[in-house]
Amino acid sequence: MIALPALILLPAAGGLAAWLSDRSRQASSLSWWVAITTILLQALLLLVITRTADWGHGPWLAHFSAPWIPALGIAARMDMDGLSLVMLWLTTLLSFPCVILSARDVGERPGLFNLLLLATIAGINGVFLATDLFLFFFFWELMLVPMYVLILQWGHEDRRRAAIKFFLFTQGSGLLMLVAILGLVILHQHATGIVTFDYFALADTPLMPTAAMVLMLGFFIAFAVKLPVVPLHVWLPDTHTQAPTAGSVLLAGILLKTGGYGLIRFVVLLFPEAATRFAPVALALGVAGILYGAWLSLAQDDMKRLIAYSSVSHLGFVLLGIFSGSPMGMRGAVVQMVAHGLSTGALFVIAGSLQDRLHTRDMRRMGGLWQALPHLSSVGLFFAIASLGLPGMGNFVGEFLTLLATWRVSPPMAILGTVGLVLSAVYSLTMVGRAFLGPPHAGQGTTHTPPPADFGPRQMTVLGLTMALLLVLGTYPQPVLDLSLPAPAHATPQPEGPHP
Amino acid sequence: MDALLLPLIVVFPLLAAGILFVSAGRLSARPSCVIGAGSVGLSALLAGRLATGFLASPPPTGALHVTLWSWMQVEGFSTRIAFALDPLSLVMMLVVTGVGFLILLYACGYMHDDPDIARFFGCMTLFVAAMLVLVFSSDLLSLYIGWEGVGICSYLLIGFWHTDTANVVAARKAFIVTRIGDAAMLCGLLLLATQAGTLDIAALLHIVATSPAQLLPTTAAFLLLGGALAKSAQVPLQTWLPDAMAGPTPVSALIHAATMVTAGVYLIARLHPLFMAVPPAMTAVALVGLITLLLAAGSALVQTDIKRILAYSTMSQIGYMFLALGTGAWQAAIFHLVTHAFFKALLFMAAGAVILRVHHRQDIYQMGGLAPAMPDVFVAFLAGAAALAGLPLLTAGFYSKEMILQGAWHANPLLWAGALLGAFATAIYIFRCVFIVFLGTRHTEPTGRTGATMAIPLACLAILALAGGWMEMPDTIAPVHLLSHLLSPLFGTPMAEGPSWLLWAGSLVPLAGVGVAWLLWRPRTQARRPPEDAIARLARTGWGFDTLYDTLLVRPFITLGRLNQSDICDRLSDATAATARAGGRMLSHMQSGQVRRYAGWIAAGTVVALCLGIRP
Amino acid sequence: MTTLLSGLPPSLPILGGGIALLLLCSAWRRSEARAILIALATLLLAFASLWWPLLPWPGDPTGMLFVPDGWFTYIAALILLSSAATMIMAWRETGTSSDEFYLLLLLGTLGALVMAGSADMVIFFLGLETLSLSLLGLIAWHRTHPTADEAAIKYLILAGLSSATLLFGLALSYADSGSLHFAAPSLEGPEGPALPLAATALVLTGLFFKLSAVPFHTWLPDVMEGAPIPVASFIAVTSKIALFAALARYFAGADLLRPDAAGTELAIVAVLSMFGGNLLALGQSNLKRLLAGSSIAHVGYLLLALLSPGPFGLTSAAVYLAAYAAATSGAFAALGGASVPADIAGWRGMFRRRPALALAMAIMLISLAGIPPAIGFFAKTYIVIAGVSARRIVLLVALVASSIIGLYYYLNIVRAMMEPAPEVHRAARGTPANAGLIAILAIITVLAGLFPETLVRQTRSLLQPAPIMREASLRPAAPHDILYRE
Amino acid sequence: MSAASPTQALLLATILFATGLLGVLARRNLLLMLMSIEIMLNAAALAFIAAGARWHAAQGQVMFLMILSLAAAEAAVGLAIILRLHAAGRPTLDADTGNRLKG
Repeated sequence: MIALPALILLPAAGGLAAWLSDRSRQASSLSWWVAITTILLQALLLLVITRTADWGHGPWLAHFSAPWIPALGIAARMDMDGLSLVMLWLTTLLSFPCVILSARDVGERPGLFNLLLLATIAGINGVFLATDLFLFFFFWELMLVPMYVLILQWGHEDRRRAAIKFFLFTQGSGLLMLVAILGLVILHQHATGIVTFDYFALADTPLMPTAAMVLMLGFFIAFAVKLPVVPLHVWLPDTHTQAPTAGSVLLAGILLKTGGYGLIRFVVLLFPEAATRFAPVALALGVAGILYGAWLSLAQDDMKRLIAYSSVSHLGFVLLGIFSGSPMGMRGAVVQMVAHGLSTGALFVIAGSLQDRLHTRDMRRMGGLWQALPHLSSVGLFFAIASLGLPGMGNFVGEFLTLLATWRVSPPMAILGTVGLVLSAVYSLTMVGRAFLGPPHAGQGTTHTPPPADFGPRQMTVLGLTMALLLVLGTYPQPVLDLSLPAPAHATPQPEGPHP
Repeated sequence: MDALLLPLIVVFPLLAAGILFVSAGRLSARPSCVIGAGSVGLSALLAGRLATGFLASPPPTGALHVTLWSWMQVEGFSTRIAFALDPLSLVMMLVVTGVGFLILLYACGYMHDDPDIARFFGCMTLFVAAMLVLVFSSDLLSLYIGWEGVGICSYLLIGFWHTDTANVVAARKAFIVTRIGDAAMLCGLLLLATQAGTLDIAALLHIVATSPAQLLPTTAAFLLLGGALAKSAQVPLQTWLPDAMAGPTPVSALIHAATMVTAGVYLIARLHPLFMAVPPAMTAVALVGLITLLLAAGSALVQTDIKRILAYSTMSQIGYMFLALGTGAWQAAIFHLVTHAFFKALLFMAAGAVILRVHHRQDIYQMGGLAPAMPDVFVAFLAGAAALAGLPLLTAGFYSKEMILQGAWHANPLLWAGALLGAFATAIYIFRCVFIVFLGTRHTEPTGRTGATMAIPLACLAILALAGGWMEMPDTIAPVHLLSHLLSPLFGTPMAEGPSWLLWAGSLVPLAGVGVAWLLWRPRTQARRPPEDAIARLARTGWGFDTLYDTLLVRPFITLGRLNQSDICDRLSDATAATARAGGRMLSHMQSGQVRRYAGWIAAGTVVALCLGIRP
Repeated sequence: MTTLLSGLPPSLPILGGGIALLLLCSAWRRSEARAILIALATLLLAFASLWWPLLPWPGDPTGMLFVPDGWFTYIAALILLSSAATMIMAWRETGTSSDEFYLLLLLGTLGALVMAGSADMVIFFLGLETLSLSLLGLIAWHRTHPTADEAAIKYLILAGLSSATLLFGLALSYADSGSLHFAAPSLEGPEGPALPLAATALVLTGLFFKLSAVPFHTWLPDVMEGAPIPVASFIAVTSKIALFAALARYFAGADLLRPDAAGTELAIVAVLSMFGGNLLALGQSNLKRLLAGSSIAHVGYLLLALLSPGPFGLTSAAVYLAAYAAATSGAFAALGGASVPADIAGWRGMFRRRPALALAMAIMLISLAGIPPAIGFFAKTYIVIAGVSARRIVLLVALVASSIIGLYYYLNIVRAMMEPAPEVHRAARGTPANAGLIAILAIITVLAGLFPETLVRQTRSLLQPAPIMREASLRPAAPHDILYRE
Repeated sequence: MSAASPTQALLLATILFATGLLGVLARRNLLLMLMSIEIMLNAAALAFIAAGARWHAAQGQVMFLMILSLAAAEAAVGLAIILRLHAAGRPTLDADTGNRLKG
């Protein structure tokens, strides 16, 4: 299906167009409109793909393949299954808040901003589609570069350190994954004499247990950095804190999910036995993440740091679900990723808006914002409540299913996980209490002579839709649940042929 | 038809909440009231219609089932959003919608001048919807939606006046403490779901009946009990309730007296076969109930804040319900739940009316002598106090408490004695309140008047608090067993009554309590100050639970978190970076610029290479 | 004589002719334009001649002076192209009456070619010294620069030292085997392993010095800083390619997977170079010194490829050399074209001041750092394939760890370029030729990174029949066969 | 006195080489350093002669000639550069002072 590469090329081309349209300097918002159009087109394209997908012929829904570097058995191969589709939809949906809410308000050089934003999205789309390991790694690395520039150019006061930290951690762990990929390729070559990077071929590689474990760890570390898993999370708070709003949303909403996606697709499915043996450690790491993230989240004064640590906590559930070894956990993990993307993405929008208005992220200098910014505060309250896992919101479905799957494997782990739920209530409500409720902070009103503007219809519409999505996900998650089970690596998709 | 009505009862308040939230403050007081109270009134009407239909022709299976949609369906587990109406939920539904409507009506008057009234009614209606979901759900997981939903509404409403930090802190405390229980309950759900593959209550109870061991019932029962304890403010998770009085008074009446706090009772009653299969759990429930009712009554004796008196009284009364549950007197527990909803809502609302007229003062020692100024409120409060104290024959509280005492006697006379002691204390503290607030010298001049929207609910509830108990009477007085009869398909026939002197004891003890209260706090020229000795102070602060938790849990947790604010893992990565930088400096140092030094490096490298050859 | 000349690649006489012509022309009338034209034409002609072997070649390298095999052809192509790039960089940058500059460059190129194609110690030595001496002149080119002389004298002394060591090693090797064939001596001689081991160690010192591998690297940053930019590029690219080619040829017959002294030394030096180069660059603010550190690190990566014989070893090295040559030449060209002091502070705000140049520089740096979509990414991947295939675990770990350090300083430059400019001063722009060169190199770097197939195919077809390659035949995977088998 | 065996000659060459190396490392005068390098080169040349003698081949002597020419060329260029250094104002020939390229 030619539409799959189009999903990558479209945002890239749209980004270029947005960049070029900024050159003219005639209308400053032109590039923004181009970006919006691109995202709308992407949504349409994805809709078309969803409609015309190959439902009912096995788990793989669409396929594309073209030779790329045949000399090394590398092909531009993409396949889409339900998991990819869910992640692609998440990406597309979260692109809207990114572009509509933050790209609009970016100060200088909006064209470049849009270009980088859309290029990151293109890379992420590629990651979710590629089934050639080289191509996957190519996109994996590719999506980092524009993100790095975004943070560097539009980030906050300590952006240099944050950007380089982000880059070094993800890229460094990526190199480990590269070695693991190539190790797998070479082992496959030793076994069959064929050099190929094809996911399906490599999945059949006969592996010694030790080799499988080592290779699996290579993949795991890369994805664990991205997800992130304690103690590899240290890049995340800095990066999230310093990134511009759109960057934070992209990072928290989607970029982290590539880690979860990778864990499912390339750790659990490529190395099932090794993953099973590794599962106890992974579960422990997941629980450690849940508790440690929540604990540190509570200790933060910086609002964005708080949200960032809460991400660490929430994504611990994803790790739990993935390594619980059951389809239920896997589905729960996917729902958790989607819900976390929506809720935390929105929270970052709110924290970013607050920073734009108050010029601080320090909650010690906030307080009582509800009076000045009732809309913003109530939206913030909603997403804080969503993020503490209130039943009826998407987060609860994800957390419940992952915990249920974990309970089957190890009740103590699940119990510790539920402790994380209590802590999530603590930090979420503390954040709400410190920022929005209480008496107004003394510094406000005097230093900012014009009162900060509340959310307008544009913001409220976008965030309202996000709320609606979270509620729908929480009360009727079945479509996502149905889609979210990854297709097994051995179910080779049909080649393109009679049925388009 | 009925299958449609059932969800509609939930939908109306939900819709109202949606409208009120979306309108986001653009609505003025009147439409907000109309939407808020009207939607719940509509629900109450529907509930009445449904109840009459149900009573007239009970469904053949004993319950009306409505499956709305499948919520989650995955390998090895499935759950649905499903409602069921059986006698227990019927009773609860009537209480929630009926009392709820009255309280909302009252709130129209009480909150009339608040600029945020739309938000208030939004939260209130959302609460009613969540409570109804809790009550109707036939699946434990969808019950959990309502369970947590009422919790969050409670949070929102306690902190309704959010400019005061104390309110915000109280709200957060309430939510977090209940969340601890909720987490335990979630663990219980996880356990049940793992063992049974479903959380459908009927299916679970079926398994309990056939092969209880499959469910690990002991663990499950204790975990669920944890949730119930926190929600119903029982020892040791009771500390949130007194602070929760920071919310507006209608909130206290609706959430922290009539409905939400009784959710724990409802949960245990709903799952009573599971608890019956685990005798230790039953004992635990009874003991918790007894301890709570005594401790809370003791605290209530020395409080000075009128709402805190009522809050401790609520804890104490729910302790009675737990005692009843623990002794297997299910009908008694539900009966007391209903009557308590009536008289405690009445007490809160009457107290609210008082507070409103004495300029939001809540200290009883600053009131005094209010009876002549507001006779209607005094009467209402008196009716509620009488019912709470369980003054014999006339009041609803008498009958329900009597039934509990009977059950306790059957289980263990010691329990009965404790409960009787509690009843004595109850009478003392509530009439202490009555005497200090309404009689004696006046310390604050009341202003304004209590409007019709507030007076009508007071009147209705006063009648209910007195007459509501007549649906269930001991055989000694009159063989009326309406409620027991209604609930008997679920709980079986209630146990036989004990000896008649029990009834006498239960009747006389409250009267004695009133007498003691009169002796101590009867109107005098000099109003008695509250006692200031150590025990009194301990009792006033809730027996030190707060301090204990604060030093043992909260402070260490926060302090350690603060210490690690900058994340020890981060320091590790910084150290790595510093090492690399030091290495760079070292190598720069190697570039000294001296050509002889460079030659030395080359020579050294060569020598080492030569040595490498020698090694083997 | 026929045996002597039978392997002579036509490119060498062509270069020689070019040099003579250039000498004649300068003697007649000095003109930079004419000099560069002649030099470029010579290079072009030599490049074209790589594909027409005038003399038949028997295919057996024993007893021959030159081995014009595929490896030579490939390396020669790289050398010729990179020295052409150097010339374009030098155009109008090296002061007036600079036709000797091109003469010396041509001479150096000739030396490099000879070195890459030599099969004999004498020839190798000739090539090495031709390159070395012409470099000396080039380093000291800027008469007015006080540091130029310092760089030259350092280079002179250290190069002399290393040449002597190398020669002594060659002499020992000759004493051991009685053959002047340029290859690592066999350890199974009748005299025992001591002499060949010592010989190899000494030869390696000489080669590593020229390659500037740690700990023989100390001269490189100083010389690079003191030399003109085109010369620095010539040292970092052309000279290193030739040296690496010679090193590969030296070990062509040896089994590097065996844990003997030479293999151990190579591995140790590789690890040291990766870390040393990257750490050295980490502390630098002068971009020329920084690129020197970077080039030291890249030698380490290349050694990993060399140490991983097998189906991917040399092919990956070849691809990596190409990627390295393009990116490093490009970086130096950009450095020259910027006309600002070559330190990070001077490059601050370059994206605002000269976006195109900054973009090109960023592409080069990204390629050097091994980030897609530049060719450096693919090349590094290829080398890692080779390493994994040969199970060089320690070296791979070193590569990963040191690459992370590398990322930091490459990106640090990119970051500096993106920062707001301190003040906008209109600096002189580079020549259009240089701008064109930068553009071409940038485009090549990106396009080759996106579509490396051609490069891989080319290197493989060149290296496949060569005796230097001891590869198992590599069956390329036909995706459509294996993907859809049931 | 018998003719020196190739092994002895090699030994002598090694000693010469070491002497030259020591000279480079120890002397601070640039001229003397250059001379030490010449010694090293000549040691290599001697080693070639010895090796040629061992194998009774002329190749060693060819190499000797080559090295000789190289030594000459290097000396020439080296002296030229030293002259220029002097002209540029470097006061001494001390290799350890006046270094600007470092770090």
